[in-house]
Amino acid sequence: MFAVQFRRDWLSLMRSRDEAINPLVFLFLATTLFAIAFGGDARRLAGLAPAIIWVLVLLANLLSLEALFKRDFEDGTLEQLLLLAEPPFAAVLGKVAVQWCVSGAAMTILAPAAALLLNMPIAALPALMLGLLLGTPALSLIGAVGAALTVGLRSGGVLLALLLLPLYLPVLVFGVSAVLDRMAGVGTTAQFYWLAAISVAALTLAPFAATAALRISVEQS
Amino acid sequence: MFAVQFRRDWLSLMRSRDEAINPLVFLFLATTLFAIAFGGDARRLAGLAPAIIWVLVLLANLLSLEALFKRDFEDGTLEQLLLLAEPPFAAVLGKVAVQWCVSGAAMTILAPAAALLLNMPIAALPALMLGLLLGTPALSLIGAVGAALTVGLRSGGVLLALLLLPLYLPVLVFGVSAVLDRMAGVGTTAQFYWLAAISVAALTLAPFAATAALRISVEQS
Amino acid sequence: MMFEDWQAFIAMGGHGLYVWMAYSAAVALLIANLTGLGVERCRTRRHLQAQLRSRTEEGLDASEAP
Amino acid sequence: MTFRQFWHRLGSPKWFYQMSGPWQSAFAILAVLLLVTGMAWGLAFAPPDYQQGNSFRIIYVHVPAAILAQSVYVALGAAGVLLLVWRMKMAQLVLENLVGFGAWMTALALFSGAVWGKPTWGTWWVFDGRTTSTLVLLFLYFGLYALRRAIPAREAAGRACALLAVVGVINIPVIKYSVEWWTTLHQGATFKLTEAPAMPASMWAPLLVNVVGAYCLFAANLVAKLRTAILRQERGAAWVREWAAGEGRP
Amino acid sequence: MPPLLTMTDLACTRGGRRLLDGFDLTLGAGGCTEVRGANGSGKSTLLRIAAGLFADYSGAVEAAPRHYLGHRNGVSALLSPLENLKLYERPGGHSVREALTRVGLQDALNAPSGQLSQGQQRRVGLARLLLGDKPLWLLDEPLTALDADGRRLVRELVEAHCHRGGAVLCATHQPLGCSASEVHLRV
Amino acid sequence: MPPLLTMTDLACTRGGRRLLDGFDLTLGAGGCTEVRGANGSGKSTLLRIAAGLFADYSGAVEAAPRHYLGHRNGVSALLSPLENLKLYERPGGHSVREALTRVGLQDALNAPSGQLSQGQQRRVGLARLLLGDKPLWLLDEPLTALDADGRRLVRELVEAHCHRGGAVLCATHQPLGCSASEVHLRV
Ligand code: HEM
Ligand SMILES: Nc1ncnc2c1ncn2[C@@H]1O[C@H](COP(=O)(O)OP(=O)(O)OP(=O)(O)O)[C@@H](O)[C@H]1O
Ligand SMILES: Nc1ncnc2c1ncn2[C@@H]1O[C@H](COP(=O)(O)OP(=O)(O)OP(=O)(O)O)[C@@H](O)[C@H]1O
Ligand SMILES: [Mg+2]
Ligand SMILES: [Mg+2]
Repeated sequence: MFAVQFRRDWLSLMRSRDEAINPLVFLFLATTLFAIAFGGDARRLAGLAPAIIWVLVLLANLLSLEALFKRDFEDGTLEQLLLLAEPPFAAVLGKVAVQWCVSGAAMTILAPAAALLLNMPIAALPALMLGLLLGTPALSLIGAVGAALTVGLRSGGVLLALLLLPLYLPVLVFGVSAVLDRMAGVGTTAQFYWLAAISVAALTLAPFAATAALRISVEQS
Repeated sequence: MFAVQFRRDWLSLMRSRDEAINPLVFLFLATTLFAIAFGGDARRLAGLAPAIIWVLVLLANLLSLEALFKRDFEDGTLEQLLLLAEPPFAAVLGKVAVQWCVSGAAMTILAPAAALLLNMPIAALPALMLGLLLGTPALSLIGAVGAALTVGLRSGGVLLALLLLPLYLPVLVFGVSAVLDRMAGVGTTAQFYWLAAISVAALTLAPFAATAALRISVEQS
Repeated sequence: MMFEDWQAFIAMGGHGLYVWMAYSAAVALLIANLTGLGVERCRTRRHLQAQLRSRTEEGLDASEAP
Repeated sequence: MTFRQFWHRLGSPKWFYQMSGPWQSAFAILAVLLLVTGMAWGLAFAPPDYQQGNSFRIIYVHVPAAILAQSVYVALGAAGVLLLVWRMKMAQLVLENLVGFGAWMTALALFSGAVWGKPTWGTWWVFDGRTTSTLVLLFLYFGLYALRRAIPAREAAGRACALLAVVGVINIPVIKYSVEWWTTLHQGATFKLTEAPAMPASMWAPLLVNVVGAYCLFAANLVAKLRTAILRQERGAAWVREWAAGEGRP
Repeated sequence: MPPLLTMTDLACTRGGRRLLDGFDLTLGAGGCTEVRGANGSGKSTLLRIAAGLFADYSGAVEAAPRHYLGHRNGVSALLSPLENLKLYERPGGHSVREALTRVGLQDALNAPSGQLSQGQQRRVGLARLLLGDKPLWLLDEPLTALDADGRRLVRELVEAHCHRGGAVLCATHQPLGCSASEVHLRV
Repeated sequence: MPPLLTMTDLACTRGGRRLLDGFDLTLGAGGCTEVRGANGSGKSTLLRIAAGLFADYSGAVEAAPRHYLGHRNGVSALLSPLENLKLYERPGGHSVREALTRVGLQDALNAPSGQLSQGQQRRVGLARLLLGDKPLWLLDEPLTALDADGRRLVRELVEAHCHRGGAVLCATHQPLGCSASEVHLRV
């Protein structure tokens, strides 16, 4: 079920390739905006770059999560999924996996380029990438719960942000501090362990929570 | 027609009050995230605060623009509007005005609070507010054209961003430099004239362009 | 009593502004909270009684009877 | 009465309503007595701190508020579990009615902390572990409130909030740990909260009184809000109509 | 009197299929034409062309001011039926309240339209036809989701409109039940 | 043999109106029941309750594994009919291609579903019923947007399903045309 759903969502993302690169475009546009808006201060940026990149990754993730279940909800596919998928949570996990591929994974690969725009030292890039690799699954998974809760609601977008940002905080903090520590030459293993632990915990719990949340959303409409 | 459409959109925003405060919530959440992520560096922020606030205002605007025509497009109200409103561009202007009230105007009033979170000096707040007041109408109006062009497209969100950010750039640059100049004690009148000029130009052209764009979008579906 | 006179009590050794701000917020919240509870209770009671009256006037609405 | 019966009854609004009448006033009176005593004691009779002087007295407001802020959220999480797993009707009422109280307490903790920060730290606000996690707690409350407001159907809103509350409770320790650890790593100990293990009894006794008082306030709120909510929810039931006709008459 | 709708030598290709080819249609005052045809034969496309909501065709179309009721009702879920139709009210014509009463929604004036049943939402769409007084009505399966009473209502509305000198072009799979000419589309 | 759908003492209030009250229904193998009633009388609500997609009711519902075809087709606009239904294919049952051929979509297997006409999209929804072999079918106005040929198709599908020992609960304003008992909802 996971694989079938994964293939399905992957296909429909590929049908509208623009949507697939949304989070990336957002990341780069916003980074560019910041670089332009900071103007001459660019040199002072280096120390702030990890924070900016991570916050933007969070926001990009949020934006792409909003669409995660929306279309399926609106055209009635979601109710069919809850009725017919065996088991539904595997299908939900499939959807989240696709979302992670185009947000988390893609941003992990391309964040270094954005970081360079903000003058981040090259030596710190591996820490940034590893942090993103370990942390973004948690973002997608926890985010899926929020997206599932808000999918039927008109106020979707920013209610989602309100719900999720507090939950994203630990990932943000560990992610940023890993990069900063690397820049300062301090050991960074602990942060990576934490990020991995959060992601694993999210992986075991979030699919069920998201499915339950989807059921709540569907039952209202 | 303007007034009727304004009242209508206003009502439907008030029905889902949460959506109305979306841009504000976004602004504050993102500001808080930045403040947290910068952590101890907060003191160094002051010089960067104008840029951060303006970039976030831009992004908040983008996000709320995406929804501007979407619902009406999907439930068929938009085609009725194009067929029956007399003249359609007045109705479109009504919609944009409501969007501006909850994004531009609201953020103008509350941006100072966000700025304080980032340690911006109080003396610079009037420049920030005046800049937002003069600049945000242009953002909403130009944005409406982009939103109208992309409303029927699946890739909506970030295609919109891609289209609009280059157009938003002058507003961003003048807005930020006005605040920075004020902080540096330099005169800032020129920037404000420019912002006002852009907004006035947008006001005279954008409603027609947006209506034409909507017609294109509707004729495709 | 740790203070010589009222003046000193109000001044709090120079920290009066902060101490009194914190305490007044706390007291205001306490009062607002407790009166809020009472008001809510009265309103509910009035509401229920109004409902009861309109019911007995119209005769019991069969569809809403438990 | 076996535990099973008790459990079952606790889930029954009617039983709770009929039992809880005396509890409500008891808790409210106790709360007022304790809090007034504790505050007066803290304000006027406790000794000033040898370092912070009289600004230290804010502790008697700040710590109880901060403790309640967290306790209420944990209670919401527990109610969430009860609602999701056992579909307990009362848990939904708890979820619906306690969010505001918790949010206000969090706000008070933030406010009193900020007010305390100005004389001690020299600034209203600084992003350190506890301040940040308290701020985030406030956001969690906002989230619960907004989610409930956004969902029109009451039953669904209850379950959605329950889910969110549970997820939030799981996250709170992680949030706390992450920020605490992060700022102590990067910010040094300049702004560490003063810890006074050797605090004399004359200092901590009023604090204890206030903390117990705060919990009484919590209980009074819980009971009172549940009672009105029960009346509203069960307004069609015979016993409520009897109540409105008899005892409830002014 | 000039016809209210003239379509001359219309041709249209969608998704690689030739839907219309040399299609001609004239609809004068008082005329009611039902467009019939199998699923996917191009009825909705024809109506959108007539409404001016679809541009990718060749040929000439001239249409009087018109109402279009498509597959979608054009009803905002958040607004009540009253608020929804306010925009289309014109001085001198029916009031929104009258129109909604006519379609049997007098008891659901103020609930958010999203909470109405499918048939009730369709009726809100129908009520719009009574506002603004357009001579040409373009109806795309107006009977969808309507009960027997609703179907009668549509027939009466259409008859009254034709009687007043209006014209109706209606795509439908079930006959409306009023005297109407038929056009068949074949792919 | 136990019934496929049992609803006991069902009651439901929506938007302040009592829709169902002490409603009972039993549907055994081979049974087909049409739910009739005016617009807004609660037919769709009843079907969603039976499907387990609406929770705010009191009473007991027991339902066998089921297919639900609602007002919305559950068809993703971007995916072709083939891709759309892949998720519901089960080993041993019909293949997606067979199902789509059965509903007359053999020529539109690979176009994005969003480019199909309303009736064609409805047929995609109908094709899903043939996959996964669920004994209970819950159909909410299955005839919507279907042409005469499509209506016949639905009748045949329903008859065949009942014949195989399945059961069908169908909300509709037009009779399906097969032998069915009727339940009337009144507000
Ligand atoms: C806005 C700023 C502040 C916030 C949000 C805040 C929040 C908190 C929290 C959440 C607790 C934990 C309560 C518990 O669970 O035991 C706490 C305890 C405490 N806070 Fe604050 N605080 C702030 C500012 C301050 C300041 C400025 C001081 C004094 C310099 C201070 C002194 C204390 C003390 C002494 C405790 C008790 C310590 C303990 O028992 O562990 N706080 N605060
Ligand atoms: N989301 C909702 N919120 C509140 N009330 C609703 C909602 N959906 C439907 N209702 C109400 O429930 C009643 C029954 O709706 P339902 O859709 O079940 O009717 P129906 O019998 O299917 O009607 P139709 O024949 O028009 O499809 C209607 O009066 C409607 O106002
Ligand atoms: N957006 C679109 N893009 C490409 N092709 C389309 C689009 N919409 C419809 N078509 C094609 O145009 C043809 C006619 O569609 P149309 O909706 O006009 O049919 P219809 O006669 O209204 O059918 P129905 O009775 O099912 O409503 C169909 O074959 C369909 O595949
Ligand atoms: Mg059609
Ligand atoms: Mg229905």
